[in-house]
Amino acid sequence: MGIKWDKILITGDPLILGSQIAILLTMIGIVVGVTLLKKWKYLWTEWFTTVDHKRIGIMYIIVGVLMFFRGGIDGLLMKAQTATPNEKFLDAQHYNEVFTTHGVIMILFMAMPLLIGLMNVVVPLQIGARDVAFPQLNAVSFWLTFAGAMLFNISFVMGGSPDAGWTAYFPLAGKEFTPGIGNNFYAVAIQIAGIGTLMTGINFIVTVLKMRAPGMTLMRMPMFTWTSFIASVIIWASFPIFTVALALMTFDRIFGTHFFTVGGDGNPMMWANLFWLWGHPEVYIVVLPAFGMFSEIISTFSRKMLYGYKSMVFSIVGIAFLSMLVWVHHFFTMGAGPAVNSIFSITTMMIAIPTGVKIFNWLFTMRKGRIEFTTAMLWALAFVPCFIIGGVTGVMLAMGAADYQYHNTLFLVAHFHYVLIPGVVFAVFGGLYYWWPKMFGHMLNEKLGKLHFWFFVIGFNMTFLPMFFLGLDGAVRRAYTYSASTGFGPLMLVSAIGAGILAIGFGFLCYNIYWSARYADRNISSDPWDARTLEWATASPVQFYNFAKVPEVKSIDAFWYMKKHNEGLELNEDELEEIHMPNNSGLPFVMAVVMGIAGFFLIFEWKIAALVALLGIFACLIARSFDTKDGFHVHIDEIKKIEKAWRTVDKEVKNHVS
Amino acid sequence: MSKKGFLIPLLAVLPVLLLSGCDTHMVVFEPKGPAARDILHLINWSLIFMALVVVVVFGLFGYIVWKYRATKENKDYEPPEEHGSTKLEIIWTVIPIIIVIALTIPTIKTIYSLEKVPAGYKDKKPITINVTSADWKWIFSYPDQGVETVNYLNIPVGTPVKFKLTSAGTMNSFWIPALGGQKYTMAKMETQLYLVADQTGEYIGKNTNFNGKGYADMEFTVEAQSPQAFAKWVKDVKNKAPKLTEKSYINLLKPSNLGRETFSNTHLAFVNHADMNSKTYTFPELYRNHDYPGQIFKEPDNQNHTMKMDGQAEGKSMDMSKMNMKNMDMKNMNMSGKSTGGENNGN
Amino acid sequence: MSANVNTALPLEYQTEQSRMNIFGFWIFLGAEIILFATLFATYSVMSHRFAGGPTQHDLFEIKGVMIETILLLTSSFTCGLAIYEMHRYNKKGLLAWMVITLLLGAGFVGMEITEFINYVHDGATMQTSGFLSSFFVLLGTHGLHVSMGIGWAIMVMIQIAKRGLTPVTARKAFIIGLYWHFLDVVWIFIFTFVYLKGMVS
Amino acid sequence: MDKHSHGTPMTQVFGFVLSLVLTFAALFVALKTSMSFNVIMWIIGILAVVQAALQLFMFMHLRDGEDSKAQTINVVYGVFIAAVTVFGSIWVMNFSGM
Ligand code: HEA
Ligand code: HEA
Ligand SMILES: [Cu+2]
Repeated sequence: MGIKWDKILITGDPLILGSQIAILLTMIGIVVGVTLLKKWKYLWTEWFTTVDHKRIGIMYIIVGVLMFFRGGIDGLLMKAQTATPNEKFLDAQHYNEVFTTHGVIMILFMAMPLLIGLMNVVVPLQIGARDVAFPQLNAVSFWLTFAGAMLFNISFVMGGSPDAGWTAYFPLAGKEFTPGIGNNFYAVAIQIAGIGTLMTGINFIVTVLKMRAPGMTLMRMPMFTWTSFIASVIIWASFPIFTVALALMTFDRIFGTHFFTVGGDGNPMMWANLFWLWGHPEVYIVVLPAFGMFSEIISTFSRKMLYGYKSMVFSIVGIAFLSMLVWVHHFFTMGAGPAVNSIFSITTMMIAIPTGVKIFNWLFTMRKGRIEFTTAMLWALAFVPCFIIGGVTGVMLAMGAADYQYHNTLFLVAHFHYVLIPGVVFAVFGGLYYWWPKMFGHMLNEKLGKLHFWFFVIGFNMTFLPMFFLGLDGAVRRAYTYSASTGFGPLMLVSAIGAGILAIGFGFLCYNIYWSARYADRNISSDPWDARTLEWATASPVQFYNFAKVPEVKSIDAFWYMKKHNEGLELNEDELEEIHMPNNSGLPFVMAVVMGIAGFFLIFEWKIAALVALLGIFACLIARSFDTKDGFHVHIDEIKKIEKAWRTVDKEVKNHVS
Repeated sequence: MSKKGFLIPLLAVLPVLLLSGCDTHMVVFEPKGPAARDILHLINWSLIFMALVVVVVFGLFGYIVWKYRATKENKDYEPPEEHGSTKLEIIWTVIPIIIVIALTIPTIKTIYSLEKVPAGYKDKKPITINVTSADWKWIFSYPDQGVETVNYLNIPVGTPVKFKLTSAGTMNSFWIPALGGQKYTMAKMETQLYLVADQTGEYIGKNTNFNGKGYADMEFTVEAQSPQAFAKWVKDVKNKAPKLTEKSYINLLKPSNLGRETFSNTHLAFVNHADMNSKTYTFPELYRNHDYPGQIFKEPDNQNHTMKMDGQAEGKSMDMSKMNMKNMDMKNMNMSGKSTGGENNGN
Repeated sequence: MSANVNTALPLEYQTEQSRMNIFGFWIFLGAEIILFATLFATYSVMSHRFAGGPTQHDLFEIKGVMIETILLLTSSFTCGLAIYEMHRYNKKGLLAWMVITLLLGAGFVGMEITEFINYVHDGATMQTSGFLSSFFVLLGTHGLHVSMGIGWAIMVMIQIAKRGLTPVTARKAFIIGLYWHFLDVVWIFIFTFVYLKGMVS
Repeated sequence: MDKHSHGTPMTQVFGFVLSLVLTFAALFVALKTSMSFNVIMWIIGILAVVQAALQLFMFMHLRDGEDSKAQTINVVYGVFIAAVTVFGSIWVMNFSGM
């Protein structure tokens, strides 16, 4: 036992060697760059130690976008490998590692951080709060997610990537069949990020229930807040299960227990069971906040309030409830018996009903509206037809007996990309275009945005639509190659070309971010879209205390009401009070670093060192417990100054929309 | 900004283009047996409703987006504030409920019927075939005939086949799309699947559940023969094929991709992996992919076979890690004849 | 924050932050319920997978289990008394009952560790069988929670001793009390569905 | 008000005695009676649930505080998920269709 230092780095593979060098150079570059620009202090005081929900949200978004790159390149590699029959671009082992990391990264380190990031930025603003309920915990959550993501990513160059699929089914994922340490990365890195996510869930439940501005009853909350809240509830309900499942996996792999092994009377199927008990709710965790974003965007750009608000709330609650009761549909073919399959077919299909209610409500929100085709709105519009295709194929999969023919084929792969990409990625893109001014004080360019949109949407359909037909023709998932005689070649090629177009689309987003950061107009209104909810009632970018005076809420779409009745828009300086804000703290960062180190040791099976590092966590916790700092107060003069700066400037409301 | 209008026709046309672009023979839509045909009926039934949903929603979507788009003319139009409509809400709740019910009933019927001998074949005497999946090959034992094959399957046409599925290690999924749906094979337990081929011909069977490096090549062929041809084949095998010994069987279980093999006895005499208390055969050392050695735990069963047979003490695990599996092309392991896994790992 | 102290409420609920923390802790306990349920589910599914190793009948002895149970039940009671004293602003009483609680808890942990050591001596380790893996991890997780509870309670007691009974320290004591009772609840289920069930059949 | 609304030691003592009684009752039913396994499991299961409820209400004061409703929903839903996890897993892993 013990670490074998000379074996940590993967050797002998040009691709990996290249990345190792690239990573080293990038790190040196960053360190040198930051040092030269004398930005260390700034980074530390303004970002690493921040507890401000908006900054934490932005850091989440940065992580998510970076991970989208990583996962996207994985996707492109796969598409390149399967573009033609008998391709030799990647070997089997490589391909296995690539789709495993692609799945994990896309769901856990791309979708989750992006959604949680936007939740962080927006939810406290939408409910008129100054921060989340537990700002320090929020920072801990972020840094744990970050540590988990980094730990997972170094598997590429150190020790070896996990290669048993994002589902990591046992017995394959056990030491008996995957003896290297690749899957330890899966078990430990996701665990660390998962704990962060669980704490986020709890944090947002409390935030939404306890921090709402006066007058904001539950049934007046904006839809994004509602969906974030319900997503948090699902996190709270499902992540503990995953925590346990991963812990048991860790025990099996590192301590030789027999939970899921073939030997020792383990029960490998129990892993699948626990995994999907978490895994299915997880897909609704990512899709619900996305639904919320679409609701905001659609209602803003149709200039109408959300149609059927109440039924929207009931349907998300219904989806959340059902989401915990359908997990077996991922292994109908395990043979748990016809009764089991029948029940779970029914519960699964029932989810179509509340989802349909949402779809029709969105359509009727647009009806009689005045639909403006901003980029954000385009994403929301493209979502509807694309998601319907994903949704109805989901219902086809839900029919247990039919699933015997679809299961683990490219039909399934097409289904979940058709729900995940319109459901999550389109939403995040839409959300970014929509809330960008709130976060950074300038808009993203609409022209580039539209290029981004068209390339991405067309590329997406071209990539994944063929997969339905390939699946029905018997093409299985996770196969690194196929022979020419199968006849899959042409459609696979179409799909690969589509992925290229998709990548160009994403390239436009990156360029857009760069272009806008440099050239976009800074002189914009705090409410550039003429929007409806409270986050637009304050400055852009938002001042650190969010609201000088907590707004009073009288209706749904509170800010719209304020604008229509001209209430509460002006600031009465006499009513200002001192604002209490939490202190920054370096502890969350330190804790995540220690956790990352402990995780690293555990992954490399150096148990003593991991234990020692873990003691560091306890030290941090004790330090936190004895910490008596109770935040600071913002003086009225300072508030006045900050408020004047953005309220007095005359900005044209719509000078940005092309 | 009317570009939006393109999206819908585009989406509608794309499938048609794709369908005409390739040959439309999709195996799921061309069943060669009653089980697959039952499922196809169900699929076709569901497609009607899915088409309905897609057409209605796309239509509504296109209409609304087009009709209410912002134009120069309606610049001053103030949309009304609507809270919703109970009547409409009821309509779009109830209709999906009806659709779901319409889908549920045949689904459940099919789920139950697939567990049994397909209708119309109940009075025919089924033959039993034990299917064992191993990394990365399929082993078929015909207990009544006393023969065993690897990676190919011969069955008499028009006769129900009772497949008893199990696995020697990883979980796999046994699928012959032309004949019916798939089912998992799992170590130390048994699942069952009834299939019938009602036309002679050769079909592809595969594993759909990912199980490591050799997964993509884990295919087999199924030949549905006339009962006479099948009987003749059995007889030929009994006369000509070699016998499987326990030792060669353990070699067979080692990770490798193989061609076809045939034996005139079955491995069920040594071990039935479906049995909860059967021996476990795992070969962790043969699965190394990267340099970093993880700890491998001793297991009582394993020490008896693998370690001793390979002459590898556990302490020597470091040596194993030197071998570079990455340079080993899986295709090359695809040699027919003897099992190769054991030999291959020296290099 | 210190500004809006509501003295009409019990000490631990007096500040806004305290109410939020206590509520948040309840939510956390909800997550813990699910976490332990998953372990129970695993144990239930694995409880007959012995791999030729020892069974529940071979291992469990009712005497030790009963003592552990009574230790933990009593500690839950004394913990309740500690909080009761806290509500009477009796710092000494609070601390005294807390010490007793922790001693009982330490007794419990000690007995559990001895029990485990005995099992291991009998050749029943975590690596023996699916049943024992799930048994050790379920009980180990609970035992770890109790141990961490002890450590955490000591920290809180030091703070109370140093800073006296303030809304903040009272809230911390109250939360640790909730945690302690919760662990007792979990033990009731372990007692019933692991030990008693194992000894019945 | 806090002194009295929070339970006198009498409720604590009462709860303690009750929990001991329930524990010993379960012990007796499990080991000293000869009912069928299922009946015994039902009885001791119910006893465990009663005792858990007792702890929740008498010791943990689930219904205290300004968020008592949310707290109760939280625990009830948690118990529901727990039940789904436990019984669902047992049912599914039973492979009873075989
Ligand atoms: C965001 C993610 C997301 C979402 C929202 C969904 C939504 C749904 N999914 Fe999907 N699913 C995944 C992500 C997602 N899924 C992933 C990642 C996998 C694979 C994981 C893996 O194996 O790696 C998967 C796999 C998967 C399977 C397993 C298949 C298999 O392994 O063989 C099944 C089976 O039932 C299924 C069903 C459904 C259903 C019924 C819905 C429903 O919620 C869809 C509901 C929506 C609609 C139906 C459209 C709108 C409704 C109307 C317009 C009303 C009228 C319609 C009708 C009455 C039909 N999904
Ligand atoms: C939110 C989740 C999500 C998202 C967004 C995606 C996005 C994509 N996915 Fe997928 N995918 C999954 C989740 C997701 N995926 C999951 C869970 C699995 C299952 C894994 C498993 O089986 O275990 C899977 C599996 C999966 C497979 C199946 C592998 C197999 O079974 O054989 C494939 C194959 O084509 C694929 C492709 C893609 C592509 C092309 C994209 C594209 O949309 C990606 C778009 C992004 C980019 C293209 C990045 C852009 C990059 C640049 C602009 C840089 C350009 C620079 C260079 C080219 C150098 N994914
Ligand atoms: Cu699912």
